Amino acid sequence: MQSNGRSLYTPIPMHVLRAYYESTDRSLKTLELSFDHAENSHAFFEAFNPGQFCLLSVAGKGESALGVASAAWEGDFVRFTAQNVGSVTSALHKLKAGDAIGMRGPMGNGFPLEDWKGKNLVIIGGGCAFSTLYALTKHVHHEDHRDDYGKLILVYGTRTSGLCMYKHDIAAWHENEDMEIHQAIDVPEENWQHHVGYVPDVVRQVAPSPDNAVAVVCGPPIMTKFTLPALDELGFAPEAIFTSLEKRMKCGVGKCGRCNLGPQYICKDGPVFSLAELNALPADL
Amino acid sequence: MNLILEKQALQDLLQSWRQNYDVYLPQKLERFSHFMPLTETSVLVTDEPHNTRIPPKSLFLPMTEALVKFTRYGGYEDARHEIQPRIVFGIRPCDAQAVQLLDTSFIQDEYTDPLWLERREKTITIGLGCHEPCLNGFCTTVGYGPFNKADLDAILTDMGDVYLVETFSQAGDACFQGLPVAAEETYQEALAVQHSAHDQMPVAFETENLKEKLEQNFKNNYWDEVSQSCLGCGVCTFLCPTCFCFDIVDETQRRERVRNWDSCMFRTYSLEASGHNPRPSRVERTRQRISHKFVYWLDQVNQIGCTGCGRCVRYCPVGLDIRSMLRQAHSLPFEVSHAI
Amino acid sequence: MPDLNAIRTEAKRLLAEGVVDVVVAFKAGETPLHPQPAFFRSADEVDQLVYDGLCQNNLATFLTRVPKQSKVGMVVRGCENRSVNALVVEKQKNRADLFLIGVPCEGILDWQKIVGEVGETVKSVKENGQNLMIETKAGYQLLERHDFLHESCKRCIHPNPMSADILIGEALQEGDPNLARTAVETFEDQTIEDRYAWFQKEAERCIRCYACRQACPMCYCEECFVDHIEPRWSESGATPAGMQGWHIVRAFHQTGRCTSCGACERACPMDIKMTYLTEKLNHDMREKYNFEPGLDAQTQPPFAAVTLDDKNRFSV
Amino acid sequence: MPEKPKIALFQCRWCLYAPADQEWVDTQLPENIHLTKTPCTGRINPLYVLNAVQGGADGVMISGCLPEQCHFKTGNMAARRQLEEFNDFLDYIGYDKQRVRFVWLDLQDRGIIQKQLAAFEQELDDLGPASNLVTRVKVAEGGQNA
Repeated sequence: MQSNGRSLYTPIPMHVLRAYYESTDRSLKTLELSFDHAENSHAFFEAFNPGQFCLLSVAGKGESALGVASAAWEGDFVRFTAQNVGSVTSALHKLKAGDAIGMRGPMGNGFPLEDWKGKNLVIIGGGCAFSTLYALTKHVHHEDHRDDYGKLILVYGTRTSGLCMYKHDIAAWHENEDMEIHQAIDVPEENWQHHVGYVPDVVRQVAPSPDNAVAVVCGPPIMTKFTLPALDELGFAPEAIFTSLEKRMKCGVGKCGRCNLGPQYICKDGPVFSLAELNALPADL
Repeated sequence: MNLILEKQALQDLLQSWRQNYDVYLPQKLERFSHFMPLTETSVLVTDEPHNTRIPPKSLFLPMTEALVKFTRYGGYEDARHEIQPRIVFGIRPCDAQAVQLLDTSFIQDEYTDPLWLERREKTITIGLGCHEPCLNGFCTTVGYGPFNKADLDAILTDMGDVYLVETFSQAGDACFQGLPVAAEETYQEALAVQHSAHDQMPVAFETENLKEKLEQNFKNNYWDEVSQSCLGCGVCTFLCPTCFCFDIVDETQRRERVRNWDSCMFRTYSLEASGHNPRPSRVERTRQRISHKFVYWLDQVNQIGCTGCGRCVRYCPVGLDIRSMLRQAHSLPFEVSHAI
Repeated sequence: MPDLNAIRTEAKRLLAEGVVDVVVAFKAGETPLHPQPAFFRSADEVDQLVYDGLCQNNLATFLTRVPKQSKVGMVVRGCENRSVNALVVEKQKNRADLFLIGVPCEGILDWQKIVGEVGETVKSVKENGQNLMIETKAGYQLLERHDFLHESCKRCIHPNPMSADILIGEALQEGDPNLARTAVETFEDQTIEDRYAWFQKEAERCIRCYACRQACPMCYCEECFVDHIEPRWSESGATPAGMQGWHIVRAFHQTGRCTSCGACERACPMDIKMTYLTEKLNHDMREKYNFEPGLDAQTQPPFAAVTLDDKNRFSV
Repeated sequence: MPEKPKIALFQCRWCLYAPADQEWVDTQLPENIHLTKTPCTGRINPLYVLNAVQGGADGVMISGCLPEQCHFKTGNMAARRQLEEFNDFLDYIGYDKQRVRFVWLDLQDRGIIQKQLAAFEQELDDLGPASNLVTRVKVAEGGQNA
């Protein structure tokens, strides 16, 4: 996972390639990072799998765990979207193209893409947690991989239309006949042509078939909590429902102890768990 | 190999090791003993009826150490640490066992902590068995014992005027080179001392089914009961030889990223940037601490993550006793609802 | 020693009559040396209540940790009563929601001193006036009680609870205020280098477990300055700057608030002496402002009672 | 040439120096003096002072408004109560009392701040560099603290 004789805890040097606000209220910012050294890039993409995360490091502020929001085929860069909540993320928001930054990763297990081959994918996301799902969709949607999977159904809810991320791609996906996309906002807005309501309700409306399908849910805890029963009603088995967890993390490699969920470390053994796995673990979230 | 070491000869032997090694041994500090480097005037503490106050894990995982240095122009490099070959003498079997348990966390193929590994590889551990077991300890209860040999290069048994030295590795042999070999009957006597020490220790609580009981009573108000007088300080975890949690902090003025010991009993331990805390009160934190040792370690490496050193019992400022907590846990019912 | 039965009777009455929801006191621990703080919620649990010289915690610590509305009964000694008062001054609890069972205190025993004297195998400790009768594996030993007190208790000025709702046992003689003064002045008489050497030696043993903070009734901040991230006020680790900074600021935050109970020192797992720090601050508050924390439940501490008259206090 | 003593100067931004003095403080302060402006001396947390001390300041000067002229009525008084006690406390554990200086200034006190600083600097020179409590130095290699 770490390369070039660097310790587990030492970030690799990166530079900001592009930095832009993702939402109209400027609470979300996307950073695209390029590698300073080609060998780091090779090592990264060798290991990378959608659903994994990295620790972005700002010297003097600390590190913050963020899901990777880009697919490997997009090019020699890694994309992250950060919400401005803490001291590290606010420092991340101040970065502009050309600034130096450190990164450790990829970390965690990522989505079990091999197991999902041949199945229909129901991707359900809410808010800024959509970032890894975006990476997943981009990966699956790419022509090299598209034939490996069945139908692709996407449900994406945000509080307002302004908070919707990756608008350009999502607009394109609406035009695409190869996938089914359902976008939702919480409260009605003028000129909004898609669903209005909370994600669990939209899922019930859309009612994806559980036959030969897996559902991936990533969103704020409250959304996940209410979406899981909706999927259960639709007939999805716990083994076919996946979600990505997060907790406070420091080391990212299962050493510092704080992100454990029972015997599993979210950073090392997760962050992606099936509902069946979660049911066997203590409710310590 | 079984050797005989005259107690009078010990000081000279220790000093002779100093030529090639940094030697650490328990020495008196205020009202307790503490692993400190051997100097010409150091006095080994052997008459303490209990362990050093700070566990020897601090020799492998210092309380504070730099991990990363910030270089100019926003770069990062590994912090360098000069680690000399060392001998840790007088480590008690429970603490040695604890270091071995910690290996399972710190040494894991691609996830190996380089600093831990280097310190481990460069350290020879020589144990001192507990012929008079301490009162707060409960090592036999958790499956270890006062002469547990795990992770030791050699162990000493106190037999009055002499120590019987059992060596288990080449490094251990080398340390005691030239000592007379013990006669078979001396060895048998030593074994008798060891067994009698083992037998003196009472069973502090039942461990059979304890894991299942704790697991199934995750939501029981037992946890409220046992944690209500807890202060929420870090004594039990900082003094615990198997607690390894750490925090990573950027020290801006020193231009370093350091790791410090951290404790699951602290509020900030699991507090997230959003303000959400998965373990908001001392109830959940106590549950995490106990469950980690008696449930999660078992799931991970099939060993109890407590070596029964008794430090948390002895130094808890409010007298909370893990032994009685676990006795109480063992009397909890199996929750039937889970079985359906 | 106050009559244990009288304490239990009163605690039972409070719970039975519904005067309070919970009585905070002590119960026997696993060993005779470590009684535990305990919370009694019904009258029939009260038989487990104990009180002796080894009860080393300041129970007022738990006052800010029970639900704010609940009515609390508490067994208090002189220092605990002062802590309660100080907390009432700082509006952490309504005095009307409290019922204090006062016990005059003869000083808290240092279990480590006892163990150091008689060995580990203590089976029972009996207190009899000025004597301690200790039963060990080896037999009985009679000790002078005063020798085994915590240092902060030897200097105690007010052993009697001053505003308890009921006092159990005879009030004791007040302590000599000169002892505390002498302790501070003796320290001050050393050279500045010696003072620093002492401070350094004590502070550098710190492992930053924050037992001192958690044991202190006045340390009830939701977020402590050391936990603050932005800005980070002090070095986080067990480094000289971090350890010294912690001890300086922890003590200084107690200025005019510390009731000299010594719970911080008793909780410390590394035997770090720290009451000499707060003792100095208390000394200054007495000398400069004629103020002692916790003597009543109304007077604001000096730092919170600034007036324009202060202009005469400081030289321009 | 020996180094000049390092001074941490805390100045209340409301305390009105004569314009020429203020300009001097703002722009021409010698390198050995580090200026921190605060909204009021009452805003000076003892932690600021401790930070300066641990960071190696040989002296700390706190400059506030005259009594009864505080923009916030009693901010300067509150600061005096706290910081004077903090000063005594630091002295108790080894940071010489004379290394902390309070200055109360007014618009009419022309040229005073320079004189005060010069005098303070002279005194600090006599005291020699501070070593007690100066702990935040570059960490030694290894940083072991076992």
